[in-house]
Amino acid sequence: MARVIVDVMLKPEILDPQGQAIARALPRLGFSGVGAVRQGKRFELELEGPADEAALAEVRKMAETLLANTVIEDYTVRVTE
Amino acid sequence: MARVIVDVMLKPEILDPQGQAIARALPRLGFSGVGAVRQGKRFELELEGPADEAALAEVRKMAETLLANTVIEDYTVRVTE
Amino acid sequence: MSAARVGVVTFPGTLDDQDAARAVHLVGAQAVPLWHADHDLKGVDAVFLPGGFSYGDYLRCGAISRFAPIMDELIPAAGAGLPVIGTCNGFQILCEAHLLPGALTRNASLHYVCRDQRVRIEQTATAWTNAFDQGQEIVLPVKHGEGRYVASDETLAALEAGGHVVVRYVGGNPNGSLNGIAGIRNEAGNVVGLMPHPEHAVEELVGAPSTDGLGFFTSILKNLVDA
Amino acid sequence: MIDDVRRAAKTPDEPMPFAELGMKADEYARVKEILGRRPTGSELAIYSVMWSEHCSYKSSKVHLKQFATKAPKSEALLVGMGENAGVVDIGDGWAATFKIESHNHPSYVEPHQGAATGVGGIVRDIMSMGARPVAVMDALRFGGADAVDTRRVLPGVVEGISHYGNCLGLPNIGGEVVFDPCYIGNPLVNALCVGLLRKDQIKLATAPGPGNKVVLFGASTGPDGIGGASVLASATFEDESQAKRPAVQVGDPFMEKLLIECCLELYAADVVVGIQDLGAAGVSCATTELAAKGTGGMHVDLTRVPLRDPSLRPEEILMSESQERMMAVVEPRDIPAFMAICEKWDVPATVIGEVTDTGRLVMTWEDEIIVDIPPGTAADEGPVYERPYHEPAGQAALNADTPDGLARPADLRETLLKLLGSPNLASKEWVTSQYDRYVRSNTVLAQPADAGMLRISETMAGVEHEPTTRGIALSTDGNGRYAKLDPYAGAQLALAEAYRNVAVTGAQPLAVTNCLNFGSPEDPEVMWQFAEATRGLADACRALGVPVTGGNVSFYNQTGSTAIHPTPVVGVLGVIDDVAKRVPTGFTKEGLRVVLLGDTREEFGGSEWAHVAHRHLGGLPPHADLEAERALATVLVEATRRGLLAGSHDLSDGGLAVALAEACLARGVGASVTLSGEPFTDLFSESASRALIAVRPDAYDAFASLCGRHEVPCYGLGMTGGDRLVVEGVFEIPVAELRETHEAALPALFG
Ligand SMILES: Nc1ncnc2c1ncn2[C@@H]1O[C@H](COP(=O)(O)OP(=O)(O)O)[C@@H](O)[C@H]1O
Ligand SMILES: [Mg+2]
Repeated sequence: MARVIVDVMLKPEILDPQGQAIARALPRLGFSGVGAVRQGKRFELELEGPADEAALAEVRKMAETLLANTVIEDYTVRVTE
Repeated sequence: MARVIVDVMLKPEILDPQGQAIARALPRLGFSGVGAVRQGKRFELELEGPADEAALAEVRKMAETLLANTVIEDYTVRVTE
Repeated sequence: MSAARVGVVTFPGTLDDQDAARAVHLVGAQAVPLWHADHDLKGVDAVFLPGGFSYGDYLRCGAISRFAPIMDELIPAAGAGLPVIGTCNGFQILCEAHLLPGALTRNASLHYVCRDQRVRIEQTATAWTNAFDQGQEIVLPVKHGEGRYVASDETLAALEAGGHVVVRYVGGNPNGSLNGIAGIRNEAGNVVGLMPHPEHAVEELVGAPSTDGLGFFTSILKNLVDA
Repeated sequence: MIDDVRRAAKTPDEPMPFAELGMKADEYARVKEILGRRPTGSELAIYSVMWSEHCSYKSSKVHLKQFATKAPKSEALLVGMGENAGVVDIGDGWAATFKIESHNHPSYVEPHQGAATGVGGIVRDIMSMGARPVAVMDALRFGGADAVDTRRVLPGVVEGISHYGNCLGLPNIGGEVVFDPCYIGNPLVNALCVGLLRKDQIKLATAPGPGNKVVLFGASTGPDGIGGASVLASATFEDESQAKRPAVQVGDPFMEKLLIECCLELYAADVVVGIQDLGAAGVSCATTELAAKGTGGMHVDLTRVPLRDPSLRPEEILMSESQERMMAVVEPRDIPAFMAICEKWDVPATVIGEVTDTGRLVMTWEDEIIVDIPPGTAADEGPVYERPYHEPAGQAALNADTPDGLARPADLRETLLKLLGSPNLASKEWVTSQYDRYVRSNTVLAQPADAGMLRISETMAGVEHEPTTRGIALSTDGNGRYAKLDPYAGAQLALAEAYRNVAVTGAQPLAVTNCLNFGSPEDPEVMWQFAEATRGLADACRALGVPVTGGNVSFYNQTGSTAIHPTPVVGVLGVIDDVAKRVPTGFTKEGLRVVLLGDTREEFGGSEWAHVAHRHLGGLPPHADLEAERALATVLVEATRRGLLAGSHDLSDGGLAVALAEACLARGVGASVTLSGEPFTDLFSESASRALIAVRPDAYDAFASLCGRHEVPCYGLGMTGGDRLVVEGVFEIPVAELRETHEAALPALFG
């Protein structure tokens, strides 16, 4: 059983009000030294079989059509442990 | 300038309705082979200085107090490129 | 002549379907319930995709609904000219299904917002707004957490140049939408999506303090009779 | 190794962790006596949650009884206290069911999920009566508005209520937001739900008919809030180490929405014999209560319970508080139809047992018997305490410290603006704009109206019924400061205010629900507050002719030995014959006569002015004159029927001055009024039983004679019109300035 991670982030040109709100809050909470924050999503998929090329191709299709909205988001797929 | 990633996921014992809804939708969309899905958050922080131990300790504190709700979420911190 | 038949789609988690059906009745048309899991548009003359939290808005608003069996029928039908309107979650579904360009994202305020909103009808050349006057200002309720319209610069420029912006917020932008966009249409003008809720502004007694939403429903009647 | 019944009989001396589960030694001894042996772990789980304060009402029972024994005769009452929610007859074949419930402690631990699951829980109570839930309300109390922790708790709570309620498609039609330092560390989150049903379709929590199947449906069971029912609800946080903090329950409003539609379809298909929601104490509570109210026996195979976490032990399954679950009793021949409807709505459903005639609740786990108890002993025969109580040591001194000596303000204009911009009286738009008040298109009145109102004719699409013009109105109110000064009067004033808020919209108040938020019942001074408040509320319900139909008690709202102000929150439901005649809030147009109903005395004990201007709390609260309250409501309802009223607003916190300002703000219409008495008292006293009315000049005489007939004092104050609030000879304030002050306060605090 393999675990695949899909990270989905807003495209750089799309405004990210959640990230901005965090960046603005940090100094108020006494944290300095952070320039910018962006917030995205992280999906952990448990595959029933091994994370071979075929399985990964399938996950990429899932990411492309479902997990990310490619009009506004980019995604990356990677295998873990 | 360094980039630090904070991944925040619901603790394993906590219900993840989003992940469940996605997992249940996948077969209907023609995707098979995925046993479980969990959805979490991913934060990208641009540090103004280097990602040294002091900076990472600071990020861990941020994660603990702001980025994650430790009542229901776990987090991990890692440096990228 | 038999009454025009407007289909109202119910997905799991749809909330405003009864409201939409009632508004359809109020203007003298027949509301036909359509079920997400059916491959059947029941021969309706137009389709209303109502608001709500289909599939709990999990993943992204509208992302899972767009794959429902009914959408397999609706997408080609809309392409062939069937009048379709999506309000709120319906608008989000239309964008996810690529029947309309762009996307709806988290409100800039990061809060859900329910308020009576002044908007301007920017385009009457659509199946759903032809009963209004160009530039007419009306009040409709908005109620959503993810209604900030975004699109690439080119898409935005094309929408504006082509007159595809149908409704625009005036007197305050409730969600930070680019160019104050509240609603858009497709190239052909048969598909319209908007965040405000015309179906909650159709009766004196209940809902928003306006009946301005009726125009969307009388438009479709007019459209069907004229057609 | 499984701790089954045989093993328990063979190992009588095995120590059991009853104390850790919140059970007292004598309670544990009683369990052993009932069973004639030591309980198994699973039996202990059941008894410990069922006998917890939260589920058994062991400290409050003796006092709550008064709501029944003193109840006024009411033909409207169809189902009284003791069921999941009360049901009242609202005419034309319709019935309404409503209830308010607390989710205070969980909302402090995790504000968003705590508040969200509070809404989810009360909605399931309403569903279990056979009704369609049609609206929610939320009565909230937080620590000081500028306290750091309030900035964590309030936004989370509001977001939780907003997200869960909005997602269910239930309009939020009212509530309260109150700030007081006494709630820091103990916020109050009280959620109300109201449902409608046809009078002949009431469902009850009962499992009759041996051979009938027991079906668990909805979400699967996980380790949510395990120990929550007894630990979260029965012990103060302070004693709980961080590590022992039980897992938080997370809600899935989407599943709940599916459950609502699924249940309504099950009811329509008539395939449900009995039904119970799973709330605190989950499967334990549902099975024991269903069995106790039915034929008396039930057999459940716990291994059939669908699990989210396969490692759960039977004890944990029994105690799990996983949300969005229901249990139904179904005739065997109806099972296929039942399952088909669940499948249509994508709601998992599993037969986990069967009704029997053995009089025993028997549960098995991998074929071993792990529970074998008489269900009534867990559900109905829990311990009952006569807790000692006495008047608090400082009570007399508190009452003697009257506001008489407080410096009166020189500048009343300034005073009004200060009050209007104070967190308790400021606009709650920051909160209410996060709630959907329009969904389902039956909302006639919602914020900022005095009461929420719904039309009922169109609430059940697809159900055949004769047309009706009726509507229902609801309000919740409570004033912890008044109750602190005098819990007996404070509870009555809470009822009086909610009753008045319903009446000013033109609806006849009909029935009451209540949520009693108090400190520790083990503290005799808190127990005195509780005893006084329940006595006051029961007496007032009788005087006003409105029965209590249900409610909820929340104890242990305290930090260390410091309890919150006693805070009885009262919800009143009323009926209006013709919903189109409802009275809108405030000054609806120019040229109307402004009329004050009721007498004003110098009453500043516990007032908002004393609180804001002097941080003072002492003396006695306003006099609760229930006869006057009843007469006022009679006049308002009758005047509404006759179409005499153009607008209304009740007087409460902040007195006449604040009511005038709010009435102007409703539609931006100003007014000019003249006072007859001492201006400060006239403007800021909080005497009860008063309301502000706007009347068309041509209707004034008829209205005044109606007041005369019912001996309701009626004073013409002036006229509506212009763009300012003018109090002749005292001050003038532009409506725009009132608005700016009123609306800026909460955004300035919460962003
Ligand atoms: N937490 C809340 N949820 C929903 N509505 C609320 C809430 N708090 C206040 N409101 C609404 O805002 C309006 C003003 O509230 P409030 O000033 O407390 O009214 P009143 O003093 O008449 O009881 C009312 O319509 C009330 O129902
Ligand atoms: Mg009021």
